This record gives sequence, C-alpha cells and structure tokens, in this order.
Amino acid sequence: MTDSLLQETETLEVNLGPQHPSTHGVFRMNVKLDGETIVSLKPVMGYLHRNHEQIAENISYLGSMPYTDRLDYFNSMSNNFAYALAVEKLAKIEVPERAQYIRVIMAELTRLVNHVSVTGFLLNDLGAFFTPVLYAFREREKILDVFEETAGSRMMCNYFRFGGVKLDLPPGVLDRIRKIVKEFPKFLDEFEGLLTQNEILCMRCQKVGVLPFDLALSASITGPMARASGVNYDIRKVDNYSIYNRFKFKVPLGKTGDVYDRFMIRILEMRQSVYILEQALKEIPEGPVLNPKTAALAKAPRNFKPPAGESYGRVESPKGELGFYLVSDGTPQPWRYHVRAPSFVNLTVLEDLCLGHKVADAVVILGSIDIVLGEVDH
Amino acid sequence: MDSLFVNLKKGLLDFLSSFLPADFVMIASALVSIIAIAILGPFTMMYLTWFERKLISRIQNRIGPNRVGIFGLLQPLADGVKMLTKEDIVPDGADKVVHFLAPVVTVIPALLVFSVVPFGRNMAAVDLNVGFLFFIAVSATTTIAIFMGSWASRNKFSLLGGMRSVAQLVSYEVPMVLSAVPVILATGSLSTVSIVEAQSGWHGLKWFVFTPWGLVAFVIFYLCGVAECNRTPFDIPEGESEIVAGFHTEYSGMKFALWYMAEFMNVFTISGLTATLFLGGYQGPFLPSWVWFFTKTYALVFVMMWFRGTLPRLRVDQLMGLAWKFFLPFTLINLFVAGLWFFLPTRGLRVGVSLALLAVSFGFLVWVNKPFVPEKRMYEFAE
Amino acid sequence: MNTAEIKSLLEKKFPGLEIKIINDGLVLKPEDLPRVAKLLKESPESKLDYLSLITGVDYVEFLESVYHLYSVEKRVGPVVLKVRVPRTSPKIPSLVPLYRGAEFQEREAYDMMGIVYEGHPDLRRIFMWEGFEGFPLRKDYVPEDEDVLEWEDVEWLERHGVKVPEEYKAFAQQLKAAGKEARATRPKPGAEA
Amino acid sequence: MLGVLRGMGITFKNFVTSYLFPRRADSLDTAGMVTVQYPEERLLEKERFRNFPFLIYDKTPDDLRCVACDICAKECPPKCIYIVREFDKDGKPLKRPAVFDIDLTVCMNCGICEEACPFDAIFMDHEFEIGGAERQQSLVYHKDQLLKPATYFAKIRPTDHATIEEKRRKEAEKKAAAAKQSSQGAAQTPPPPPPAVPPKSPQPNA
Repeated sequence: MTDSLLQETETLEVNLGPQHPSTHGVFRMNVKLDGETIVSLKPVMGYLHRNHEQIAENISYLGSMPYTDRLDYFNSMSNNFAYALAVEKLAKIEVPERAQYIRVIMAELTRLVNHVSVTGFLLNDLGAFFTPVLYAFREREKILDVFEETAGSRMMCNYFRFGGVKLDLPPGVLDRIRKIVKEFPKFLDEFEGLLTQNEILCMRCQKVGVLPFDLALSASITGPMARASGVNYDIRKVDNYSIYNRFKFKVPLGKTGDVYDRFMIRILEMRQSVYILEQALKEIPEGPVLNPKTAALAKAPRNFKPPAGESYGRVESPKGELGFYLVSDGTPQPWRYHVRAPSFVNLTVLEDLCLGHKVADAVVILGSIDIVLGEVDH
Repeated sequence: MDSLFVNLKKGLLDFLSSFLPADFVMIASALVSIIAIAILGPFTMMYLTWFERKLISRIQNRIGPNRVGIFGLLQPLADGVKMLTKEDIVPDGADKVVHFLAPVVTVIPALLVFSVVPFGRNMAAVDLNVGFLFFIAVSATTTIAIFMGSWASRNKFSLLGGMRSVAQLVSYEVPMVLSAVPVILATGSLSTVSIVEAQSGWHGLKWFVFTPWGLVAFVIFYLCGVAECNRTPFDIPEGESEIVAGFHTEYSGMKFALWYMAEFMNVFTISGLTATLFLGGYQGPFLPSWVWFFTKTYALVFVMMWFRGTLPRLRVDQLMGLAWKFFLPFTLINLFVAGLWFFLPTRGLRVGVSLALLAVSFGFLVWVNKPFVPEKRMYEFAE
Repeated sequence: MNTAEIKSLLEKKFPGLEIKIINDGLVLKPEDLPRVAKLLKESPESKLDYLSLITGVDYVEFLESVYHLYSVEKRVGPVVLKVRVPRTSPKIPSLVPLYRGAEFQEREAYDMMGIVYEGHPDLRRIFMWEGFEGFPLRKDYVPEDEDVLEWEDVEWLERHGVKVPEEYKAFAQQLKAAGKEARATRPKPGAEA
Repeated sequence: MLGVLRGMGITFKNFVTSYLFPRRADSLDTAGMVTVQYPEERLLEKERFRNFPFLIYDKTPDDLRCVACDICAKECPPKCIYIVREFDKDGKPLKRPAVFDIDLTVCMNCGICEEACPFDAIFMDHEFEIGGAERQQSLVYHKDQLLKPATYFAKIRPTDHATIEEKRRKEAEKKAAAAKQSSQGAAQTPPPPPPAVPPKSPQPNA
C-alpha cells in the first residue's frame, strides 16, 4: 500500500489520570494514541508532593523516622531500615545482634507484603476482578497483624531506631511469624496455580514492555525490575548490609525483561524471602535490641547531634534501591536529606516500555514497574 | 406442575373471556405475556446483581451483601432506590438527546429478545419460526446503543470504549451465528421451540451438546455470547482498569442503572439461548420443564460470573485475533464436521471421523496461531 | 576501588585535571564532569556503569551536585563525584547522554535546587507545577504564607468580582515590593573546604 | 486452556471453602472466609497498638502527671501539641499545664511524644472510633478530653503499665531515700512538706 492510499489520521490525546482506576494513586500519563496504539507518553507527577526533604531538614533526625513510613507506605519497615542505616553510618552507631535479626525479619516480611500485593494489583490492572488481590491481601493481613503486634501500627510502623529497634518482640510473636512463614509457600503454590500458567495472563504479559539489559543498566533501574532484565544486582548481596551475608539465598534473574518476567521474579523472590526468614528465625539470639549508648536518644531526640559529614545508606527495598543521602553539619537537624526513591527512578523508562503498545498494555506496564506515589512524589 | 404458568395464564384468559369479547381476549393474552416479561426482565437483572456480588465475594472469601434483609436479599431494592435518587449528571458538551436515548435504546432489544426464549413447555411468548434469527438480529442492535452512548458522552474514554465495543460485537457476531448453524442443520428450523423439541429424545437428555460438533459449537457459542454481553474476559468496552468505565463513564443515576439492566438481561438471555440451543432448553427428566430451563440457564450464568471472578481481560488485538483467527475457522470446520455427521451411516464412523477431524483442526489452528500461544520460561538463579 | 585510586586513575588519564577529595568525594569542575564520567563508565579498571543517585545540596556559598556511581559488574562503589557551581549561574553539563537514569533525578534537582543541567533533553519542573517560582530546597527559600493575601491573590479575587479591603491590598503590595527575603541563618558545613 | 481451567478450579475451591471455614479473628489459616463483620466482631486488640495520645492522671483529674515541660510539643514531628503552662496568682509557674491541646487532624500516631516524655504522662491510646461532623473543632482535643485515669492505661496496656509502675516506684523510693539523707545531713532544716494535693485553680481556658 502506498502512502497516498493511507488516510490521514489524527492522534488522540488522552490523560490517563490523575484520577484513574489504575494509575496507583494520583499519577498522570499524558498519552497520545493512534487508534489504540501509544505514540507518545509523558508521565506527569507531583500531585502527592509534600516536600518530605524540607520537612526532614527542619526536624530532628529521629523525627523524620515516622515520615519515612509515609514514603512507600506499603513497606514502611524497609524505609525505616534504609534511614536507620544512613544515620548509623553517619554517627557510627553499632547495632546489637538481636536487633539485626529483628530488622532482617521485618524487612523480609515487608518484601512478602509488597510483592504479594503488587502481583495482585498487577492482575487487577489486567482486568481480573479483585480475586488475586484479595487472596494476596488475606496473606498480607496476617503479616500486618504481626507488625501491629510488634510496632504498634499496621502500616506506619516507625519501628526502627538508630542503633536497634524500638521495642523487643512481644512474647509469642516469633511463633506467629514461624507459622506464617511455614504456611506461606502453600499460599504461593495456590497463587501460582491461579496465575502463572494462565494463558490469558501469559498472552497479556509476555513480550509486553520489554526492557533490554543495556537500557535497564544505563537507566539506573533497580530491584525486581532490573533483575527481570538480567541485571544481577541485589544490594543485599552487593553491600552485605546488616547481616545479610549470614543467610543463604539466591537471586532470581529473568532473560526477556518483559512484564511476565517481572511478575515471575517477584514470585520467585518471595520464595527466597521465605527461605531467608526460615534461617533468621532459626538463628535469632537473645539479647538487647537497642544499643545502650543510643537508648537515651529516644528520650531526647533533639540532643542527637551526629558529627559533621555525609553518608549514603541504601537497602534493597522491595521496589529497588532505596537510599538516604544525609549531610550533617553537627546540629540536631540534617543539613541535607535526600531520598533516592526506587519507583521514582524506575519510572524513567516508562515511555520507552510503552511505545508501540496498546493503552491496555500501558496500564499493565505501569503496574509491573510497581510504583507507589508516596515514594515517587516524596 | 409442568404447565403451572401455562395453566395460570389459561385460567386467567378463561376468566376474562367469560365477560370480554374474543378480540379483547387476544389482546389480553398478549398483554399477559408482555407483563410477565416486563416483570421478569428487571427482576432477573436485580437479582443477578445480587447473585453476582454474592458469588464473587464467596470466591474471594468474603461475605458479600448481608446487611439489607436476610442474606442481603433486599440489597437490589436498596440499590434501585439509591440509583433513582441520585443526581443525573449530563456532561456539558454532551449531545443531550442522544445521551438520554442511548440507555433507553439499549434496554429495548434486551427486553425484546425475551419474547422468543422458551422458558418452559409452551412458555415461549411468541413461537416465531425465525426465532433464532430474530434473537441475533435484535440483540445486535445493542451495538448501536452503546455507540450512541459513547459518542454522545463526549469523553475520550467513552469514545474508546464505544469503538472497542463496535469492533468486538461485529467480530463476535460472525462465529456466534456460524457456530449455531449446525444446530439449525440438525433441526431444520429456526424456531427456538422446535430446536428444543428436536432434543427431546432419551427422556429429554438427547441434547446437542453430547455430540462432538455440538460440544465444540456449544463452547464457541457460549464464549461468543460472553463477548456479546461484554463480560470478563471479553469486557474490553468497559475495561475498568484501562478506560475507566468505557462507554458508560459519563452516566449516572437511573441511566447508569439502565445500562446495567441491559447488560444483566443480556447475560440471562444469552445463557437462556445457549441452554435452548445446546442443552435441550426445557427438556429433562422428572422435573417440570421450566425448572429445567432455569436450572440450566442459571448454571450458565454462574459460569459467566465464575469467569469474572477468575480471569483477567484480553487485549483488543488478542480479542479480535481470537475471533477471526481461531473461532471463525474452527466453526467453519465444525460446520463441515456436522455435515459429515449427518452424512456418514454408522455410529462408530461418525464419532471417529468427527473427533479426528476436530482434533486435527484444533491442533492445526493452535499451530497457526503460534504467536498467541504462551511460552514456558525457566529462570536462572544467581548466588 | 576507593576514592584515592580513582583520583590517581583520573590524574593519569587527564593530566592537569583539577580534583580534590572532600568528605570521601571527588570534587570536579563542571566542565570536566562529562569526560570524567565517560571515562569512569567505560574504562575497564573502574567500570562504573550504574548511576545510583543525583542530588543537589545547597551550601549557601555554592550549590553542589552529587553523583553516586557504582559498578554492577565489579560490584564496587560508591564513587562520589561532586560538582560545585556558583549560586548565580548554576550550570552543569547533563549526564543523560551517558546515563539514562539521570533524566528524572536531574529534573528533580533542577526543580528543587535550581541547578541547570545543560544538554538535558527535557528539563522541566517535575514535582512543582509549571509557573512555580523559586526553588523549595534552597536554604533561602521562603515558603508562601497561606494566611497572607499576596498580590496574585488580590488580583485573582478582583478578577472574580470580590472586593478586597484597602488595607489588605496595601499590605499585599508591600509584600510584593519587598520580594522574598534571604534567610540563611544556620551555619554552613563543608564551606571551609 | 489448562492454565485457565486450573485457575477456575482454584477459585471454585475457594468458593466452597468460604462456606466451610468461617474465619475466627486473628486466625492464621489460609482457607476460608476472611471478613470480620466490623461493628459486631472485632479483631483482637494488640497491646502495642497506638492511635492518638492521651494524658494520664493517677487518682483524680487534678492529679495529672504532666508537668508542662513542653518536651513532647518540641519533639512532635508534625507539631500537633500545644501546651500552655499554668501560673498561680503570684505569677509563679506551676508544674501543670493550663492548656494542653492536640490537633488530631495533624497527629500522625508516631508515638514519639510517648517515647520522649520523661514523666510517663502521655501515652498512645487504643481508642480509634473518633469522628466529628465538622472539619476542625471536634478533632482538636483539649485537656479535659485527653485526660484518662491510670486504671484505663492499666487496662489497655497491662505490661507497659507494670513496667512503668515499677520504674515509678523505684524512683519514688530513691527520691525518698535522697530526701531522707538530705534531711539527715541537715538535721536542723525540716524536709519540705510534700504537696499532698495540688492547689485547685480555676481553668483559664474555660
């Protein structure tokens, strides 16, 4: 067919969001469509921007801890973890043994919470009517109950302190966690039976939103998304922060880097997390949970003045590399406080992934990137 | 028991004829049927919403509506009151007349098709000799209503939904009709009543679905029917996660309720027609005929809702691909198989040849549609 | 590979390069940044192929852009690059051609700190809306007081037919004339270097 | 096809099991119903659960532990606490707040006030069913609304209550011992009489 025979068509400009069922919050995609095919996509964000960094620069170091909960409100424990690491690096605080184990247990439980709900939400974006989400939430609920019992709150945990954790685990919680961890693979089997072999899911996800290895690396993609593209980079392995070098676990790697790989990597990571949890629960020692030197800190956060300097603490949060960059000037408030939010950086490639696909795919790709607007718009 | 409703109507007409002239009794007879359908239609819709909510919530380990009335049975009424009292919002730039007409237009065909569905022995409102054709033709007009609504809303999401809907309905109409042709071939009639009567053997269990071609046609017809009703996994016109609510994004209050009503009545009638064509309609041993019909229909409705509780949605191009690249060729082959079935003399030969043909063609079609077949993946683990 | 080694590597490759180590970070001149980053990314000794973090820091006398580089292949890092630019013309060459991941983070630093990354394909505000004035994370940024009627608000109200009392109007005009005051009262770290 | 059928089998299994196993509160089972019918049924209360803060008093509402030291107001990250110290007629500051307001619309339930308080006077409550018909007024809690007895605290958080009582008892003993020592050291000066009941003063904000 020659060009003269082709009819002139106009592109249709659609704003997906900020109020849209599946933009995972107040996120907007400015999409140009040719028929149903995406020819241009511009992400627009900032609707949930609350200048987290400036708030943190005006309050004490400990005062920012509850604010970090609100970044990625799905996994506040790993946000706490990253921030605590950064401050401990800055002030050179040691963390007692038991607290390290509790931290790892909590971080891995958070990973389960996040991955299980994200896979559920991804299915919602695909058009399943809430069933996978609710199965996922059934499991998530148990873990949130554990968080409530230990930290006092289900989602805004505010549990980590510089030099340990806030309180010791209450009696009986370890057994509860053991039971959850024992039951979890059963649930995963059921979940996988419902989803991974499903032809419709495979058709919708395979070869959609392919992120090649080179782009993933140069665009600073981290987390399950990078690993689905074959980038072997897991900060738990690379930095060996906390006590991750004591545990045996593997890092699943995808080859294609499409939506299906991202989905599967998350499921495989959950199995690895269960494995880490099993080891940690077996080895957890008795002892103090807060470094006695910094225990007084809780009583007077304003007196906590880390020496002048700077530090960058990062963890492998369920969404990728979550880092806190702190510059201290020796006063009780940080001079500069910056969050390296994984889902914000992972959004860089959204347009590259979506071009040439249909509108329906854009929603799925966004779901597979796994953003939380609290973190994107910090 | 079997002719409970028939006798009721007859008794009523007898009573009327005692003081009315014969012409009026004719009109009264028609009126009784119309009123029965006009009650049945919305009533079905109301309780299908309840049924769906309850069923899906059970699938999701929830309880579902249980506050209004026992088991939440009054929930549909409460919803109705809520819908009626809600503000009716019409977008500023909308074509107000068409915007108003669209939901009305969509309900009319949905109600009309009730007239040819045989609910029980002698219980079809009209026994048209082109009943099946009437059903297909009338239900296809829903497309126009959907397009009217989507166009008049002046909303991009609505427009996308409307376009998708037209494409989808046009595509699925073809395999749907073609898959029903073997049944008509076997019956020699387009009348829904005679189709049911043709399945009356074996104590009312000689359903067309028990033949190889019947089974294939049943599955394809049913899936196309699901697509016709815009239900999961073919609900792209209203694909909630993508285009908000598709063609009824800009509808609220009672107009929205009318869209829903049409959708649920379509669910019921499509299930009823599938039962009529392939599952022997009201035929069945022991129980009264209308009990059989409603049992079969609700079983099919159950499956539709079960789909909704389980499956994600297909994409537009995959949906079209499925219709044109798989369903259409397969129905044509099935038509050929059905022809062979009636041509071949012995029972063993019939079954063997048709099964072999269907299996071979199924395999061939899967092979041809290779890009759509999912691949199995293995994952590496790094230390 | 620690910072000193990187420094010696750079000095070997680019003789005459001005480079200092402050707080375990390499402080570069803005014009040197692209070639240094390119070398660090591509040279087999360092292979810093992953740019983790870009942010701006306001040290009142100057603005600093901080880059944390890691190597995925060799699993080393971080190597911290710092570029210091004057507040009046904060211009730094963009790293987007080298690292795609710099795109949003540079936009964020521009939005919050007002550091202009030259050569960035699409340098717009990312969190704040278009037309927002000022850079919120600079130390001299004075947030808008919600309780005060500013001149823009007065104009808006009058356009919509609301009568604004004269004393409010006068005050708004005063505010506008005064401009945004500089407010840097806290001590400045890192300035001694 | 098989994957779809398998998925449908799993949903059907859940459909059936939802009728077979109704959920108990806080169960860890994977199968069965998950809904908790909220106003009638409730999940078990966790002792550490924290919602909004409240002020504790020992015996009577006048006997509150808060000394208006303003530490919590300073440490509160979103700055939702507002305290005004009470003065007696001579203008001498008293060790009690005249005004103690918490803006619950601002409070983010972090519990830092509880951690920072050196007098064990402010604690996080379990009460979460609070709401108002208007936006601001009913959600700014004043001192009289925030005051709750120590017995209530003992009820909602028994272990914390026990440890704090223990701590307070020891401190009191230490203080008593110190007082005794000082009185022994300076025999001629009698120990200052402990203020048994703080003088009742009119509420300035009333």
